[in-house]
Amino acid sequence: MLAFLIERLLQSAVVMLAVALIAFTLFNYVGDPIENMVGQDTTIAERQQLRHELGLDDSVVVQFARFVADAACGDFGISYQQQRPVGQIILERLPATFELSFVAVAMAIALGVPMGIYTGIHRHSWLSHGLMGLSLVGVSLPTFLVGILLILVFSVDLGWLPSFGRGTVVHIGWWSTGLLTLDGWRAIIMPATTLALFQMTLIMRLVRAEMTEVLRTDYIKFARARGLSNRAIHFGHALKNSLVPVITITGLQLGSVIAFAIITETVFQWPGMGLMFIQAVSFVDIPVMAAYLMLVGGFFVVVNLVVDLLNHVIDPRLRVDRVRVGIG
Amino acid sequence: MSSIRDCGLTACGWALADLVAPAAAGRPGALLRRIFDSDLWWSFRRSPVTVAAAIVAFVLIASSLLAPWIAPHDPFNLASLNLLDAEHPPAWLAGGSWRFPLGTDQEGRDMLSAILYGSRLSLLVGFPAVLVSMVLGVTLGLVAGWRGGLIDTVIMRVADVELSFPAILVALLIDGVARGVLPRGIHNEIASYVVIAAIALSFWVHYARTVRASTLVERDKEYIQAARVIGVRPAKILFGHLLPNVIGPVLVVATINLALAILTEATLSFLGVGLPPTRPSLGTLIRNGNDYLMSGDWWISLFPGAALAALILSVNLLGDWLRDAFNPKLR
Amino acid sequence: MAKGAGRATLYALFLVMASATLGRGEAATTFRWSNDGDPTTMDPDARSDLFVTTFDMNMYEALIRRDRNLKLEPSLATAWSNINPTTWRFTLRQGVRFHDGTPLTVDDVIFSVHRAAAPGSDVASQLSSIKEIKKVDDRTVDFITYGPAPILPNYIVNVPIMSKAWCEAHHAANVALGSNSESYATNHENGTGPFMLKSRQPGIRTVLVKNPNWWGLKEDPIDLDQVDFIRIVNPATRVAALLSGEIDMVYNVPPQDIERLRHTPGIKIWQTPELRTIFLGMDQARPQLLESNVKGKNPFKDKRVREAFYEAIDEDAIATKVMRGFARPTALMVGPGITGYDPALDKRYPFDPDAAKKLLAAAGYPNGFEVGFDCPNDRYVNDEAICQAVVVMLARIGVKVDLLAQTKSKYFAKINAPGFDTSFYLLGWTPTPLDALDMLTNLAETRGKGLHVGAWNDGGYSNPALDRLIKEISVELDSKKRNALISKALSIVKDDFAYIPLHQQIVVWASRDNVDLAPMGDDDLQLRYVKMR
Amino acid sequence: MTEPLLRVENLRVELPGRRGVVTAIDDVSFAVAPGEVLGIVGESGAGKSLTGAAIIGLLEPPLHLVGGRIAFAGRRIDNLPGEAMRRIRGRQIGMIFQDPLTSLNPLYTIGRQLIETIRTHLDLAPASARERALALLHEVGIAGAERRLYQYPHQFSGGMRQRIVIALAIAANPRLIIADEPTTALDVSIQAQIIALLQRLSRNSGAAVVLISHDMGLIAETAHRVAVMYAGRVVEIGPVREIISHPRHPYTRGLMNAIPRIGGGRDRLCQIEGAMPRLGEIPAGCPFGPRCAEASDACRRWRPQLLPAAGTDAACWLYARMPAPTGEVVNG
Repeated sequence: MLAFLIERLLQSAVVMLAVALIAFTLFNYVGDPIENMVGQDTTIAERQQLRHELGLDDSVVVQFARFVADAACGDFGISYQQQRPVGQIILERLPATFELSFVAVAMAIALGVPMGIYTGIHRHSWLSHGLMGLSLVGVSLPTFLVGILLILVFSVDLGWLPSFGRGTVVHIGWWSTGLLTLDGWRAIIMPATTLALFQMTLIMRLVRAEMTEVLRTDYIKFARARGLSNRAIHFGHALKNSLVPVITITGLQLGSVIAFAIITETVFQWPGMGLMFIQAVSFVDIPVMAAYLMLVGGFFVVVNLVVDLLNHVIDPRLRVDRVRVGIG
Repeated sequence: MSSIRDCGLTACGWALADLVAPAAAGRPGALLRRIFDSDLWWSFRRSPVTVAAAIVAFVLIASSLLAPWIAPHDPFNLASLNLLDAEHPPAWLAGGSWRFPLGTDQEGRDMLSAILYGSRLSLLVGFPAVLVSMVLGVTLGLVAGWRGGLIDTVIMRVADVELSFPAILVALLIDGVARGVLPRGIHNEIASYVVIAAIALSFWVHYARTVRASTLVERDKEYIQAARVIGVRPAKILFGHLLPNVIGPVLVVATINLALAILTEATLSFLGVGLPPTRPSLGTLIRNGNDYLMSGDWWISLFPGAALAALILSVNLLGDWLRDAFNPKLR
Repeated sequence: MAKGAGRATLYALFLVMASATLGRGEAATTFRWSNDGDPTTMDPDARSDLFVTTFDMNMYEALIRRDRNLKLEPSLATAWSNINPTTWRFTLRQGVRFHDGTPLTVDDVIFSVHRAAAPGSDVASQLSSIKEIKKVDDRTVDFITYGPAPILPNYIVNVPIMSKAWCEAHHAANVALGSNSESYATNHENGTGPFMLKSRQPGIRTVLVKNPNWWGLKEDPIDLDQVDFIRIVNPATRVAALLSGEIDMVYNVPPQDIERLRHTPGIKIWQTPELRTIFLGMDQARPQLLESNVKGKNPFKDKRVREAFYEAIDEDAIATKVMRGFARPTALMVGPGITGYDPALDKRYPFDPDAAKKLLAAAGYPNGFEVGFDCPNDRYVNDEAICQAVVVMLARIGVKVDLLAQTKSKYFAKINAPGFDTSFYLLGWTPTPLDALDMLTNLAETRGKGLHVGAWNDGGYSNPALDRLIKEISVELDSKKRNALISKALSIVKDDFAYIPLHQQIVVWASRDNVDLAPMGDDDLQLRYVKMR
Repeated sequence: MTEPLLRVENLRVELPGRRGVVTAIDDVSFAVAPGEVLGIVGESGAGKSLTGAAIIGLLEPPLHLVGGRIAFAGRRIDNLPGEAMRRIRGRQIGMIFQDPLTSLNPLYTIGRQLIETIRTHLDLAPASARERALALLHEVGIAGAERRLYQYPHQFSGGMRQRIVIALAIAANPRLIIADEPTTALDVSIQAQIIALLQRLSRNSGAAVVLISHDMGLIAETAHRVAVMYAGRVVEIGPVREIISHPRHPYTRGLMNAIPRIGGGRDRLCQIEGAMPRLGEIPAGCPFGPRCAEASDACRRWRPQLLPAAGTDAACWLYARMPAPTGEVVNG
């Protein structure tokens, strides 16, 4: 198993390098940062001088090499927009996005799995059809529309929840958390719900699809013949067998959580990395964008690794196969 | 158990063959009778929800594809727009007029026609994007799961790289290249292909990962080894025997990705890399309308939103029925 | 983790939680305001756009400042005069202290001017007319200019005075723009202004507090104890925050929501014409347009085509429908409040599509032609909507316009120097010194080597007679004669259809009804004027 | 005759399908005494497995019980509410399925599945449940139970897995075991061991066994009494000796002749022409009529009941001493 881990970590390094290279070739299509860094009165000569100073007129390969060399020793350069070290900005914004995504995914699983099980077991009950229909509405409305509607109802009309921001935040070392204050929880409810809606629907439908198939298998029939309780059969035997594809897709969907986080954070002004990235794209803040993509690339490799490991933990057959076939 | 799965293909193969065979024999009348007599139609008729979904989907898709003929106005013909009729409320509200049954948007486009034209654009981008990403993703997933070893590693690591680029950035890249290479005029024509490519390139990964996971499990099942033993070509095994047994979750992801594709197109259009602003798609209508929610012009955003919701709802419900109907194990 | 340790950390977390929720008591009067842009730097010389300038100039001050009617009034300098054509003498106010307590001296003034003129500083280009600055005594300082500089005070308004000792101590002697080390001045300040920086979360929230020993407290008693600036990018969320009472004022109000806000109880709308003029430009330099189906010649070189485009655009419809009444149609490239603006000339040529069609036919384009149109979609108020309206109007006279709306960084990179890669474009211009000369040199003068000369003349308009007139204006000291020359220049630009001016936006702020503000033409929110009941 | 452990009377199970309702099990009756092994034999599709499923109450919708009574140890169990029936399953009636490869949950160790079943029915602490599990494994002949308790099903051979299935089925000492084709998926040598195991367990615990199989040879060696089913009905039932040596019902006779005998002639095996009718197309009168050489007019018109036929009961007019009941046509 250790060899497998080392192998995957090496691969993740390659992935992050590939991400950085593609990101850099991308940046000269996104626009020219100099425009945003200087006012309308700065002369052309000054702009050229600034471009030279930032090394933007070097070839892409040179810029990439410089970036990787610096990144290797933890220096992600200075943000063009905020004139501050990128590393520092990311450390400030990481906890916000992490907490939002964590609460959203937890909410999606906590609601999605039971609903998936229920609709899987009682396929034709009216409640199942209701749940299936309702969940679809959540998916088909765009995130930004759902967000705004929630704000309209709960902030403007009812005034229960704050319409933006993260509420009071408690600093523990460099990590800032909103989960320790009531105000923080009030602020996270709406963004997390908006983010969770899409995931919940997907998880529910997947669990339903898998559950329906698993409930038809012989070992479930035999379990029933042995007089095991419904609860043991549904939540024990059946659920565990449905989990393999669900875990793969949920792990995968963490990606779309990050993609949707960009939109959700913009709508709720959530000070996370998504908001930072969108502003960096419109400002063409190359160091910030490059650092973000590298981080997300690394994050995905870790998520995929965890998903593969989870699958092995859950499905012993994979474990044995791994030894025999040496799966990459 | 394995025997049941083995006939997975034959069952749905049978259903299809059952439908097609007589037509091939040159008796179309028989085909119709065959259809209405087959098991599929029977299971279709039995669930009212699916029938309703099918009707809604048919009406929406048909009306959007026939938009040029049935829409009261042509929202893409800029000369016909008159700025002074901007932001009319729906006809039944005060200040509304029946010339614009669902009101007009901020540029004077009639909402009803804009929704019809817009959903046509969204469908012409959404469906192909999902199809391309599904075909690409499933194929690579099967190959990765089946061969294992180096190929599997390469495909999965390419997937990781792909995953870390949100669709927005992929579109920026493709758009930038397209804009650089192609002269200005042509760019607008291929704008929709750029968007389809961008969405497909960032969605195939979903299918690839799912199919790979399932393939790993199915690969050692007896019905696959049986097929191998009797010398069936690997491609036939993959697509003939293995695919039907992993298609369940893929269909779930596909129907939901349709919604995602349409919304991603809207985000790309906003960033100026999607479809040209003068020809708004359904997603773009919703996004533009979004800024007007606060100003009381709720219809600019809500009507297209409702249209999109109905479309996705019906397509997904149909998807559910189709998956259950074609899955012999559930019959 | 041993059992005991687990329980200990739990208690610790609990205590932290309790204290966090309690410690939120409100300060005396707090003014919470929001905008989509963020004050990216506290370094007044490094600022790059109008909003950052406004924000920083509540902490820093210049020798001269503008009052609520945009008139120049004494600030750190009590008096100033043009003792000879090339020398301006300023007398320094006494007893002024920086926020860290150190007194303000003439050396600080000289240091600040040199810092502002150094490369990397955004203000440098405005001080190009200064040859040198000399200390006369502890109270007075002389600015020597290359030639007569009638509007130097207008530029001095933008030169923030910093503490020489403080800057050198924190090695922020020059602006850190572009260097790869973070400058201390970016997130800290030591100005003389009415407000001091308390805390800063870049891109999220910046908090200022009242400067108790500000020199100007007598004339302008400060009503606010703390000012919370909270950034909210999404327009709908920003308006929602105002409606739900979480913030007291919105600086950049989306025009489509103004009607509803006006009629919402508890909300007040403030408006005043802004100094930025929105206009359309045309490429008149290239022999053949980059993005058009007309080959072998450039239609925009023909005055009749430019006039046809001008008369095809119904600016009133744009002002009422697109800008919802929050725009002042204009015939000139500068608006009221700018020195040299001449109301007599401010009559637009009539909107007449038929005449436009005839002009196009006369110019040899009976059924119009195709042309590319560049537009930003997130720079000016409703910029993309204006462009789409223009596209629709031009389509009616047969001109097929291919609109490319992009985010501002891509847009400016395309149309500005050095490439000027555009045929037809929309742009906005605010003359920083609030004087028409600034517009004429940057936009109307033929592109040349000198600083500013036609720097933003993306269309490449060139009129030798106008160039000579502009040179005269820049050295004319008598303001009456100078204004007459400016009017002549403005009428040349107008009648030659060098540009198609559209409108000046109207600055609109929205606030709770218990707030009192002083909206200013240059969109400058001076917190000293803000009162809360 | 002691009170029968299991009494099934006029069992009727229907399947609503597209073309109307189909009768899957039609008027089946039989009884099983404690400790007795009743074989149920017949072609596949004759309703053997359905009968087993009906007894233990595991008919999968849309199949459902329409008529008849099932009594277990004197108490009716066909109309029990779900929860009560659940308590009987595994505790009173154990069931063994055909394919060991898929009868065990692939993701749980066999130990966990055993202990779970034991603790569901017997009020045992985990430790003693584990002892019982080890004892069960030993009893069904799995060596090194201590080590193998925490292995996964895919780490066992087909034969071993069937032994585990049996261990699971008898975990709570049920008084009746329904074995639905327990050896079909196994090769012959393992079959013999499994059957011997079943017989030993039944003898030791006094549990009755309902052995469902299409393998006449197997039934002949194992069962005390045999019921022959055809098209959802019992056509003949009686002691195994009688059924084997001189079968009464023509169908049973055909079945017996179809079994190759060691030392029998080399010529072709004799075959029963035609095929069993599908459930939807059962002819009027005797279902075997069309394939029966001795079919008479009565056979084609009236459906025969199980009538005593010297040693066994057979549903065939050949053995009806009295004239066929007048006029009344009972159609399946």
